[in-house]
Amino acid sequence: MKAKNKKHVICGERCKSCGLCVEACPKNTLAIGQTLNGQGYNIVEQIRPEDCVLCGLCRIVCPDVAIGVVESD
Amino acid sequence: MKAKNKKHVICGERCKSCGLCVEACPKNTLAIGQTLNGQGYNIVEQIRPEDCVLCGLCRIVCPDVAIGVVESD
Amino acid sequence: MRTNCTFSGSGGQGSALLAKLICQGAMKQGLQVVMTQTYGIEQRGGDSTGYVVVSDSRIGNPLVENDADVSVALSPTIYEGCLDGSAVGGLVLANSSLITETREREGVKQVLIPASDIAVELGSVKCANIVMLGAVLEATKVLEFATVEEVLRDLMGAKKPALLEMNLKALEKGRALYLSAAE
Amino acid sequence: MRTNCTFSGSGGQGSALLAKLICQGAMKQGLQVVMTQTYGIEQRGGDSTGYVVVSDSRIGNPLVENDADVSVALSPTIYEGCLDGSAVGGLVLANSSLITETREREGVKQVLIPASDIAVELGSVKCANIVMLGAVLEATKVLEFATVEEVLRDLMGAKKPALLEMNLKALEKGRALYLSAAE
Amino acid sequence: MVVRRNVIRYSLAVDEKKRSNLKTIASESYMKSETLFLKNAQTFAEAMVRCGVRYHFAYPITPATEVMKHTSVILPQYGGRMVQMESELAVANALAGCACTGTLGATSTSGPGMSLMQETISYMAGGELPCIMLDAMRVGPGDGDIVGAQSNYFQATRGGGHGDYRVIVLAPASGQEIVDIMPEAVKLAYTYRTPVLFVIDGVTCTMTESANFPEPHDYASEFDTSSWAFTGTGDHPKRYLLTGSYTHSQGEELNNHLLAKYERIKEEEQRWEEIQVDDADVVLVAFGIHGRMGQDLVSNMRADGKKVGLIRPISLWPFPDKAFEKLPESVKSMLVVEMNHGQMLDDVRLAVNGRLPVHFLGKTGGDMPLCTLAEMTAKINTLL
Amino acid sequence: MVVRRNVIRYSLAVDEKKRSNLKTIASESYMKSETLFLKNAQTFAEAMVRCGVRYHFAYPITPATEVMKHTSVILPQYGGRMVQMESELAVANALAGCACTGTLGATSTSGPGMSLMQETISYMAGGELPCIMLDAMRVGPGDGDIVGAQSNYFQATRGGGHGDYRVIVLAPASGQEIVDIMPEAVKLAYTYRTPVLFVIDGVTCTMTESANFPEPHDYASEFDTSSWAFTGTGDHPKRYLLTGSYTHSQGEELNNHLLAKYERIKEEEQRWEEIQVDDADVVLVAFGIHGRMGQDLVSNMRADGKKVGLIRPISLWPFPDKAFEKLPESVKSMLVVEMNHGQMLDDVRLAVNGRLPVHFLGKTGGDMPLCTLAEMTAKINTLL
Amino acid sequence: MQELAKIYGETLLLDKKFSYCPGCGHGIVTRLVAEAIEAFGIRKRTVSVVGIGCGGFSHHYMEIDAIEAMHGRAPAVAVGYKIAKPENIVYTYQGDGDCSAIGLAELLHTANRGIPVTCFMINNNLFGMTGGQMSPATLEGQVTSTTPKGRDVHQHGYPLRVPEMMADMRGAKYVAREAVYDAKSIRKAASSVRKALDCQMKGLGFSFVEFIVPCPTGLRLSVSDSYKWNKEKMVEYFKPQVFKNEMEQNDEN
Amino acid sequence: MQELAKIYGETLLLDKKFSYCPGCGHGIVTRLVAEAIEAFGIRKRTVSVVGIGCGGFSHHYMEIDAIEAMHGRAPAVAVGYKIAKPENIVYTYQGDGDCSAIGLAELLHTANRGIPVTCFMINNNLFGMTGGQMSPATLEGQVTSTTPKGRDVHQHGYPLRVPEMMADMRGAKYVAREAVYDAKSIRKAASSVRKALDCQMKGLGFSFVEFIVPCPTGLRLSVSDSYKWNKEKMVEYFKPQVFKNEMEQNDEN
Ligand SMILES: Cc1ncc(C[n+]2csc(CCOP(=O)(O)OP(=O)(O)O)c2C)c(N)n1
Ligand SMILES: Cc1ncc(C[n+]2csc(CCOP(=O)(O)OP(=O)(O)O)c2C)c(N)n1
Ligand code: SF4
Ligand code: SF4
Ligand code: SF4
Ligand code: SF4
Ligand code: SF4
Ligand code: SF4
Ligand SMILES: [Mg+2]
Ligand SMILES: [Mg+2]
Repeated sequence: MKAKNKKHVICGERCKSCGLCVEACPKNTLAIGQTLNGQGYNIVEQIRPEDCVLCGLCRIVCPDVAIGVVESD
Repeated sequence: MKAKNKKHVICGERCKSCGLCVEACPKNTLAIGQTLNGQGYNIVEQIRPEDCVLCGLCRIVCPDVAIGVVESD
Repeated sequence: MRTNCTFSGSGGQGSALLAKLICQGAMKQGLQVVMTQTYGIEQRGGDSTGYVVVSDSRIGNPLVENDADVSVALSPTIYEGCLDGSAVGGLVLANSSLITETREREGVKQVLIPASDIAVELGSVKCANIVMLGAVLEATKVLEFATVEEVLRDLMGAKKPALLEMNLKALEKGRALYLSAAE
Repeated sequence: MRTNCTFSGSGGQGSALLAKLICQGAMKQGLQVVMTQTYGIEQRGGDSTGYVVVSDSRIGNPLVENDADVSVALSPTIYEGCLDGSAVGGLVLANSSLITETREREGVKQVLIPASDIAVELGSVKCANIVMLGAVLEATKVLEFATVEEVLRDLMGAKKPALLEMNLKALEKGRALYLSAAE
Repeated sequence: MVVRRNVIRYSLAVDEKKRSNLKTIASESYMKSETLFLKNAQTFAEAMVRCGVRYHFAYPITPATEVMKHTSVILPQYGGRMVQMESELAVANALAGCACTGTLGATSTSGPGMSLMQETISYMAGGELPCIMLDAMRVGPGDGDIVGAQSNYFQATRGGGHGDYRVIVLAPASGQEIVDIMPEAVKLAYTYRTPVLFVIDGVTCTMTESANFPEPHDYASEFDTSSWAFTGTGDHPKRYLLTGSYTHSQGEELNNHLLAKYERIKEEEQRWEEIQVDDADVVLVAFGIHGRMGQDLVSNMRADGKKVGLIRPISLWPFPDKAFEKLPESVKSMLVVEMNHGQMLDDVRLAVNGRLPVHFLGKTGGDMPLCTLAEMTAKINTLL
Repeated sequence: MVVRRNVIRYSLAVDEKKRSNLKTIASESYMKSETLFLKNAQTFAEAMVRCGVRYHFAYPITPATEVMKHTSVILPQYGGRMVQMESELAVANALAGCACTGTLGATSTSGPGMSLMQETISYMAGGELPCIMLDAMRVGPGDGDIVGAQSNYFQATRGGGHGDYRVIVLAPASGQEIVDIMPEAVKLAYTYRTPVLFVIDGVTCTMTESANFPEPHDYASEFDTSSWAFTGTGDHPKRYLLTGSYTHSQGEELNNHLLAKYERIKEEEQRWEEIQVDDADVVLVAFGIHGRMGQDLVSNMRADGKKVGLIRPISLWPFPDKAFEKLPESVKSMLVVEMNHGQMLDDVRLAVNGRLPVHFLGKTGGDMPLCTLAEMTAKINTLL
Repeated sequence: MQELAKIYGETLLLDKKFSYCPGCGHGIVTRLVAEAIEAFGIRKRTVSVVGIGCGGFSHHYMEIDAIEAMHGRAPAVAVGYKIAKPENIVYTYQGDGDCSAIGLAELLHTANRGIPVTCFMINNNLFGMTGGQMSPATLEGQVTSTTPKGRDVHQHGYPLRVPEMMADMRGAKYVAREAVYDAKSIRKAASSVRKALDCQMKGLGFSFVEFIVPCPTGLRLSVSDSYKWNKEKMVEYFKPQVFKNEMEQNDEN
Repeated sequence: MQELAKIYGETLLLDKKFSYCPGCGHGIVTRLVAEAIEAFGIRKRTVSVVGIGCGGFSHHYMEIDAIEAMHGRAPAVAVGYKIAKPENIVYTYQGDGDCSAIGLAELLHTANRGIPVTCFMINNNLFGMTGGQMSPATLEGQVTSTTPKGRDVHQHGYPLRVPEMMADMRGAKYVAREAVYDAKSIRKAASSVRKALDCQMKGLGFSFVEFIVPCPTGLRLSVSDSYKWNKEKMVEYFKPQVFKNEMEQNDEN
């Protein structure tokens, strides 16, 4: 059940592959992916976006302000 | 009632006239005298030596180690 | 005879180890050797370069000041620096698995070695640096192959025979690659 | 014209006040004046000396360096110092109430003033310094009497008329004593 | 003449109903230009406050304590404050914080305190933070003796802290000169964005003499600091005082920038007093109290027909090299006199660069911790 | 050759049954004279420990931290200890406390830490306390940049602290020289009862090279400190280290005593390396890494027929004035090269005293924080 | 990035990537501070005084003025700043080494002085920036690059608890210890950040928050393990709690 | 003098007069320390590390070796000394300014480190030697030469209580505050001096005693009034008490 006006975003450039969001996600929708960013880190990705409940826990635990739930416009 | 083998002594040279022993003496036997010592202070004296009970309180409060009760030999 | 070497890569590519292996080999052969490193403000990651001067006499100037006789470039980010830091007459060995765009510099010889690819083939991308080491030795003769093999044996022989095996192969492969590429 | 003065005594004798009164008088008369003081390691008591230089022109050297024109010795402990610190041709005014042993020094005039005794007579041993001040003024003419009287008046006039009275008497007495003693 | 005292109001921009730990009360009062008879340490305090310094950070130490005792009384009258900190380290860093707002603060200390401040002075020089400092010099090394000395000359002029930096060092020799030079000091601090350090020996500091104070004038607030002060991004884009997060090239740039500034100061800000050098046989070089005694020395010896001149450096850094550039032919030698074992001596020798012999007379500590006029005269007589 | 490692047992002379917070375990082990390939900061650590230093007080700071990392491993093997203190201030004072027992301690730090230690270094110089210090110089001012520099020359050689004092300053230019000079340093520290300060630029400190270590030898315990150490009145009448309770004359006496000692050191302890100065046209003067590069520079330029010589000061204080006393007629000028903006330059100019022009080339900070051989060569070519 | 910026507003500069290592706790605290500044709308009058350590970079990621203080001295700098410019909001951002080793005297005197400034101490229980040496907060037995055999409490003492020392100081009005090992603890930490700044904005007195965070690099642990270690070991000794919250006692003297 | 020497033995040098002002509390504490050293028979292996302040003279009156440390740093000197020579007994003798203003970090870190040294802090609540300036211990409203209108706690904070800050430190084994305003309090103080030294002699850990004493000169009070003021005002805020006495817990870690 997702809030209509919200969406999940990942800022790949900022991600450092630390995996904290992966651990924190209650729905196990996240995983470290294969794509490297400019800093040389594998970017986290939503492997099951449809399961994401937009709870925002990933945002809270991310030490690099690289992920979160925003208003969709 | 004095202990036989004890006596009260004042080291005039060390006294600085602070008066703390005078205030502390339970028998009011002490007073600041007229004699000046080499440091320019009026030396404390026993004005009623006979009343002294050799309790040693004067020694304890003296900040200049100038007074006390010692073994008499 | 003095040889100025530069080993560059980004974090985890083992350029510092490469430098250290050369140092240890040089010591085994009774040569003089000095290693310097660039360091940034941070403890963390980033590119790094190890400079090694090997000589048979006292090393006065311990620096490699844009006069490297041989430079190893493991990653694209430091490729330009390696090229600019080479002496005229020097040699740049570039890891062509990652460094895809190269340019010419007058008086500088460049040899492309697909080190990372070879390393993967050999079992781990981590031994790309050793592939490069083989090429360096073949190109410069700065040290005997036997010496470096001994150093590798000292380092991992007893505890990690499989690792040693892979690295010895990498070394040999690097030499062969240089020989064929440099033709 | 420059006059070098030294005022010495032990704690509580008011030698510093003496120095300050001279300074204030000098300022009133538009003269230049500098005061320096010796200070020990401790906050507490002990001898003290105030040095005052009075001059009608800019004071370069602010120090009295064993060249006092007039020295006041209030207590025995500093008497020797006063004598040694006097200029040849200088004057030492010694408080003979306390300084009982004196010695001669060639070229230095000494005048004995029983300042503490006179002060006690006048009402308080504390005004011994002012007795000395009277003598200094008479001996050196460094300042007008009227000026110093004014300074004293400024200092204690309004609040302590009795004190002022005593001090003015002490000043006058010092002057008279000097005149008779110096004959 | 009666003028209105410069009053700076000081208050907290917070909800007025809430209690504030910071509020100080600015009282209005009036004051005139006047002659005061004060200890020179007090004169220093008066002078800086009358030139617009409103925050004095300090920690007690003889013979500098007089300054803070004085400012603790007068600063509140000007709406300012004397802030006693827990140590000289804290003092220096609070002073830096004050400077970051674009506000000129001051401190006063002596040898051990100066040494404790070296790291932060290096920081303030690097961060280009203006401030006024006083080193009321006493005898070192170690805790030392509280009588006056001039043995912190090296520390003051060469940066006792780490790195290639300098601070402007001024050495007034009398109460009057302290008063006269203070507006200059404020100007130098702001113009070059640098600490300005007064070094005055303890004998001079504790000496009482009169000084004419002109009307108070808030020089400090005449300088526009809005181009650099770290006052919040309300009126400028983000700014920061860089020290720990350098890149290598920023470190190099900063050093080059400082070097250029120092060269400019060396060119433009040398200050000294010169007396009868023109035809002198011997020139005395001395700062502070010895320089002042030199004024008498020259007139006394000239009265005896002896051709003696005086160069009295007032700025110790930049050292007045220019005073030594065109010494007349007549000069046969120089004598440097200091209350130390030969520190300014190096600068004089560097300025003279071997052209003339440079002699030295010095002393540190003792009941008479300086060279007397007689000793100086005797020494010069051996050189004539 | 295998020799027994010097083991110093360390224990508390208290009731053995009680727990002790102080006990450290001395392990016995063996070691030989050997060649080690180490960062020079580690070489410094090894060298001092092998010469008998058993207590190393330190606080982390790049690029000096390597020293404490190394001693924290090796000192316990010698029965000693690396003591990490809460700050450089505490470090310096603990070092002083250690020295008071007659025991040689050491510390290692860099610019900001050095500045924080200035008060205590002044104190140790005044109190005549021996110790070994390392300033692994980085770029200042302020917190600065961690790349190497030589910009603490003034601070080191002129006493960044207050008062008329000096410390012996040594500037080895390679790992081997660190090893070779360490026994000397221990000897100097004890003989003159003074801090001995090594100044080594960060580039040299972080450089890895091999050094031959001779057999360990506890030089430190060869010196009899019983005539002065504050070890308790068991074997001597009351002694105290004077600093705060001076009389004026004691302050003067101490300063005169120090002055005499410093004159003796200046006379006897100048150290430098000199290469082909005899017939040189231009002499390069440089210490540390630039001095070492100068060795190559001379041979390269000589090979080109250019008459260049080198003076490499090894003791920075006392500065090797003697090296400049009898420069041959052939020398037309000198070039000073430093990783700063001209500090040793002053000493060279003072030594040369105007007899020759002294040129300068310097740099502080940057990705390559020093002058390259090419730059030095180019500059000398303009002087030939 | 632009999308995320919607949440964070103007304070956080999302185009500057954090220079911290992957998983570093500084990243979380830096964000919390920026969020609070944004929430209070005080960005334009807020100044960060950062200590020397990995957190010294924290200000680079915010559009606020900043002063990089010398190691340990940030609180003294903040005091001088606040006295000269009381209308601004000043906070220090210091590591445990900066704050509780070299800078202990300045911190405690600033706390005791009670003038309204805020100190944030980011306690990763070692010296991160210089390569993982022991700090006052290093746990008993913990191996660091200067305690190769682990912290020996008989030599180095027990880990130092800092806010506990402020208990008796009346000028300190808000004092707390927080952790960041999971979303819940982070939310609590966020609240303390806001309270500490609010305490200053109201001019009540000194405020202090300690954050227990992991330094995976210095600990030589994986990111995940370093957070586990925080949750299990660190907070056992350094118990998160609000030591003082005297924000309502305005009439109290 | 010779007669009094019988009581005091060899430690106290009675031929040297105390340089303290009349009535100064340092005189009492100096004597207590000398008595304890004499009583324990440790004179020959005891070293006094004195701070800068009036108490810096204390060692002149005892036949023991002494080190005059730089202002505030005595505890660090003591640590260095003790590490190099653990068989000796080392105590610091510091004023409140020395110990709790400039030297706070060294004191607290020494306490926390827990190695067996002893610190005595003689708290006369001002800077005596430099002429009576405010110290951290100056009471609210108290006039000193740097607080001409009295200590304003909103500017300077409340008086700092030091042993309270050691409560949480396990390395500190004996921590007490004593007073000397009458014979009874002096006797208690004497006992704390002995316990503190005993704690060190037994190698148990750090020990600390604060003494509340008057400085009649700095307070500008008569000797008698200064003692009264101590008894009435000072000990109300600085309550004498034994904060810690863990001298029997030898097996505790
Ligand atoms: C005076 C001084 N001493 C030492 C240093 C070196 N130094 C830089 S950061 C640091 C400690 C960092 O530890 P911490 O404060 O805990 O911050 P972290 O990096 O762990 O966040 C030290 C000792 C310095 N810059 N200045
Ligand atoms: C670094 C430094 N700063 C300041 C001083 C000046 N100073 C000497 S004693 C003292 C304070 C004395 O106060 P306290 O420690 O309370 O001792 P007391 O005299 O009151 O017994 C100060 C500030 C100094 N000697 N060194
Ligand atoms: S918003 Fe919640 S459910 Fe969605 S990815 Fe983040 S943590 Fe998982
Ligand atoms: S928590 Fe942030 S940095 Fe870490 S993996 Fe997730 S998005 Fe990337
Ligand atoms: S011994 Fe007791 S009774 Fe005798 S004088 Fe002393 S206090 Fe008084
Ligand atoms: S207490 Fe001591 S110093 Fe004071 S008056 Fe009595 S004997 Fe004299
Ligand atoms: S070293 Fe530690 S504290 Fe520093 S950025 Fe990396 S993880 Fe964070
Ligand atoms: S000034 Fe105070 S502390 Fe110092 S000796 Fe005098 S009374 Fe004692
Ligand atoms: Mg940390
Ligand atoms: Mg005190």
